[in-house]
Amino acid sequence: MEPMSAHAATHHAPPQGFIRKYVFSVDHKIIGIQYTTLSLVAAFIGMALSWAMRIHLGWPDAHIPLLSMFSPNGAPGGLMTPEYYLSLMTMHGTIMAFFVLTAAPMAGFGNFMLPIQVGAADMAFPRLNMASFWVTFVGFVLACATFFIPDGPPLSGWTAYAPLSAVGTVAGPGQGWGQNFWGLSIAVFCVASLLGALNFIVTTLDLRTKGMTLSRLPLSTWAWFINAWVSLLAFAVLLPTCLLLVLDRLGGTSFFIPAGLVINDQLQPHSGGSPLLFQHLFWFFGHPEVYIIILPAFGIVSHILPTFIRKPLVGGWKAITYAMIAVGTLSFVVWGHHMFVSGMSPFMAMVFSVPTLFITIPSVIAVLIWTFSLYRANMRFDTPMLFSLGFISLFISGGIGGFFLAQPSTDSYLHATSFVVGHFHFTMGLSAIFAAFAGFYYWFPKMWGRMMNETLGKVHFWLSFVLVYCVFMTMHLTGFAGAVRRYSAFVDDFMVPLIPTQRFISVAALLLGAAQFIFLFNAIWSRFQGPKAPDNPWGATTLEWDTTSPPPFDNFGGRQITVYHGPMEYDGEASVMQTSPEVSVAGT
Amino acid sequence: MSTTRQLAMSSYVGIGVGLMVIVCIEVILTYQHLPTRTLLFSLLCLASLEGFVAIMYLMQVKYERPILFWTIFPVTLFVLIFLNYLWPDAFRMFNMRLLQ
Amino acid sequence: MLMESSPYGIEKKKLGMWVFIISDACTFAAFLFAYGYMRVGAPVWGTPFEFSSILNGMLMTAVLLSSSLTMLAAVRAAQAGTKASANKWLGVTMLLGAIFAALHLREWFKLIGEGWRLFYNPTGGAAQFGATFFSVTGLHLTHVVTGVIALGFIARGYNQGRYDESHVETAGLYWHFVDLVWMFVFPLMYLMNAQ
Amino acid sequence: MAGKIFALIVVLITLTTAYCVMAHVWWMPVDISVHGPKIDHQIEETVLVAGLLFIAGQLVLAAFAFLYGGVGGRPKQIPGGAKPLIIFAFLLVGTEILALSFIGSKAWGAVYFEAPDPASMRVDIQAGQFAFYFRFPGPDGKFGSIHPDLINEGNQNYFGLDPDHDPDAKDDIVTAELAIPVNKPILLMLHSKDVGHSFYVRELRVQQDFVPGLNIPIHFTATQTGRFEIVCTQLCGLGHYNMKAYLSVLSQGDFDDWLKKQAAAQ
Repeated sequence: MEPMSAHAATHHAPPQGFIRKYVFSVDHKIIGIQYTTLSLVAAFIGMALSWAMRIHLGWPDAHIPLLSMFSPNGAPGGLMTPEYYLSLMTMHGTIMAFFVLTAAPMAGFGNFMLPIQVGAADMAFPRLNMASFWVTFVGFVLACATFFIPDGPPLSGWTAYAPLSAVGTVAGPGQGWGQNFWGLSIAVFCVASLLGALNFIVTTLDLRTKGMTLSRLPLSTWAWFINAWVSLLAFAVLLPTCLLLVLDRLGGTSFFIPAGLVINDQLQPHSGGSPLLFQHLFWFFGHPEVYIIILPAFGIVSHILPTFIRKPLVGGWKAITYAMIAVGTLSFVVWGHHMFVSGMSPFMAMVFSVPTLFITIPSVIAVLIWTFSLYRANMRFDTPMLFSLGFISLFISGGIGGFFLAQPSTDSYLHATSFVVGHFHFTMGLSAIFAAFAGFYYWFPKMWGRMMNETLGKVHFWLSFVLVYCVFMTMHLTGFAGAVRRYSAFVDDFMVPLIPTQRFISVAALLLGAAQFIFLFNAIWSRFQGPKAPDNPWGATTLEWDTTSPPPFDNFGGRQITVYHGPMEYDGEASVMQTSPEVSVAGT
Repeated sequence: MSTTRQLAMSSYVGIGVGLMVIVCIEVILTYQHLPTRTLLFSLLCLASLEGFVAIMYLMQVKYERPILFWTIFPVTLFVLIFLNYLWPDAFRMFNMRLLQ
Repeated sequence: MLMESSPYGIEKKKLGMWVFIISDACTFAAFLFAYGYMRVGAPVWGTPFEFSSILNGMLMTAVLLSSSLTMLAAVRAAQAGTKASANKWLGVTMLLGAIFAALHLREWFKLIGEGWRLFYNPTGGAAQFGATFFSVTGLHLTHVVTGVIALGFIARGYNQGRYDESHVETAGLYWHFVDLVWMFVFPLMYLMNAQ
Repeated sequence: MAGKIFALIVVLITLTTAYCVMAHVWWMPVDISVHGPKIDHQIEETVLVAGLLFIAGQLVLAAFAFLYGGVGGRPKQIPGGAKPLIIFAFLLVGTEILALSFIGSKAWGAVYFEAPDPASMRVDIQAGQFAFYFRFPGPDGKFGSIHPDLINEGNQNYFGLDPDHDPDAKDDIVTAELAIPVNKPILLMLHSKDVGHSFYVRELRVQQDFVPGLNIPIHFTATQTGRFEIVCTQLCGLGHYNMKAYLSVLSQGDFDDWLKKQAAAQ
């Protein structure tokens, strides 16, 4: 048999010229950096949107100066209109869920680290990898373009429930070309994610170096691998959903639009479709999507923890990996818990509720493993470790909310309240962001060859951690009082008394956003002025630390890599590289 | 990874003819005026049989390492099974229509 | 840096194609489930296909099946190293694919001529028929056309020596998959809608 | 040091949150429905179960961060390894889950699995951008059929009724406020005129989406008189935040008077 995998290692030479090297690069490391940068830009755009929303929610009469320049129609004189609020909310969700949380932990760090961690010179299909990034980029440009078309971005939320999203401009401004752009952007993003997932799967299976058995894979690689399967199947269903939505909008079909709709006194020319079909197809993707976001976070934290507690995780690689596989599998059978009150068959609510509660078990196992691995550890509190601890705390808090939302009876009170907003921001939003920060601080020396500033990193952590709780725990609590989400102003009698609390959330959210500029400054400053990073600054054991910072073009400078150990060979100060033939110190 | 344990080309032609025969059976069944459910069920069974033959012989999974089959088959089946969760609401759409 | 042959034992292009096929199968499945959902929920559906259309469908099936066989022949020829023969069979496969597309378009134009649209049913039944039929078969047709074009590129590269028999084999997998999907589309979209 | 600060912050957050939940700083309004106590009970049960997990999880995390920061010497694993943790997760969480599902299914069933009382009063409710309209069948007890092509906000034919040709529609009473008699089973039929909306009355513990194209039934019995807000909780467009109506729960006598007044105003 011809050693086909040799192709990946040899079929491209180091590229020459700026364009080939840094723009249309096939090098997985450059692509990883491109993804990370795209996500960072997207994250700050998404954050700016949330700032505008929070200012409006706290002080509905406030004039936001920049906004009027940005959108003369949506915010005349800086005073946000209700429809523009919804547009900003939609784009905040879309940008954050797709272009930040799906892209950064998986495509960003995964692209850079996965081939190195398995000992390969590049991804299995480098050109496909480049295509994934640039297709994602096109998707991002399409999403951002909605801000600049006359009617502004769509206003039907990141879930784009039909028929609001399907009937066209009659349902409100932004439902015209804004929604078309949205549909195309997400369809394009699906294609990019599918190609990326394909690449991850094949690389992990086929390109492992000698001795790199599945049991020796770093846990981050395991997470990306499991996650690639989940995204492969989930995005494969979102793609047709987007296509059918676009067909309904542009082709005149009625997949999601029933007969006899009257909007603005105009009878709509559709018949026979079902809004519930859209919800089913969307959430068939949508629920795995939240695990697509959180699984890489699991992996990154499980990868980082052993380095800083100086011992293996309890249960070795098996316990946490099986937990991740269980979470990934169960994620496909629980989507109906988003639809308990949607008019879905009430019997199906029970069918979806039980696995939703059961998915808690592998999640609890994962949390127990992380927590009890800290027992009698020699913890070092570098910034990556702090963010990992923050992740565990946030994930516990978020997971607890899941108990309420997994049961149809309790969900029927809390559904569509700010409890849900707090819940998903904890579990998939901030948990994933904290893990991504942990990964960023951890891998920054490897990716850019310089150390980040620890003091600034710690300040960033303390501020973020406290403020995140101020914002989203408060949202949980107001949810109990029935504060409805997705309102651009609070005019209901029972919502008015909550306005001071909303202002508190707004202030905390603004400060939380401001704290992120410490991070941005730290990253940019360290990129150019930080002290040069050694090859292995954290005393870690996996392959990415067994090469220069940053790694050479072919990752290991032509060295033949052979792996002898699992990734968690730590015993206090002692640790053994995966490539070192020395005896194991951790007895794994 | 090509293997030498493949059938002769004439056997593949036989498989092709066999598949075509199944298609003919499907068409004949269609004109038996069976109840819709029975027809759908039999057509799906026959199509699955065809699909299985195509995967095993035309796509040569039979001659690959078994790990390939066990990588692709369960995940696909998993999605196909759980998409069936949406049928109760399809019937709901039929039974609870606003405009009769 | 040379590596050991893959520990997994499935060549990466082949594995990549299989992974793609899985995701594409799910995409088709979602379309077909949407069709089923529309159909179950519709008060009346209506079954517009006359026997001539079914015959046309059978002919298309025969053409696509034969193209699968010629694709197999091309792969075997490539594996045996007989370039000319491989090229010949690739050419025949592309031709059959084109014939399939032509037959399919004939069916489409016939329906469009009778007044069927994505949103309109000239017989007064559910308008969903046009929507589901054109979208599902349209997706399949897109795959066929893409396949024919891709085979062209593969054949050219193979001739120029840029590609080897493994590329031909990978392209073959895709082509068989298109055939496989048709085995479900034909009974569900044509036979279930026969008069 | 960092570990100790972390532990302190986590403990503070945990205690503050626990206080806010237990002291009901923000809490559900008093329930006014027959099925509501079951849902309240379920929420309280979940607060207990999930709350204990929350407090235990955060405190253990805090304790470990406090105790094991930078201690010298060789680290050790917990005795027994992962097995006890996994068994613990399966047993404890599994039991909790089964208990919650079992009790919870009863609370859910009380709303959705039980058939409505045959003596229920039927009210039709239509949601549209951005208002709710309610319809009572009038003396004949029958609703006129809906003709979407006749729906017109301008001439106030919100439901698309055709009273000239449809005798059932003649005496239908259409209102902008929902009034119901206290202690009488109500069967609401929900339908939407345009996009998705939702019917949410906090005090009733009822939340149900309107699905365009479908008629969704929901039934309940109110046990206290008063005036409550009905709000839309499914994103329906730019006026979503302002889409609301009032639910008046009246004594039977007051309700009859109200309905007469409404009928006279038609």
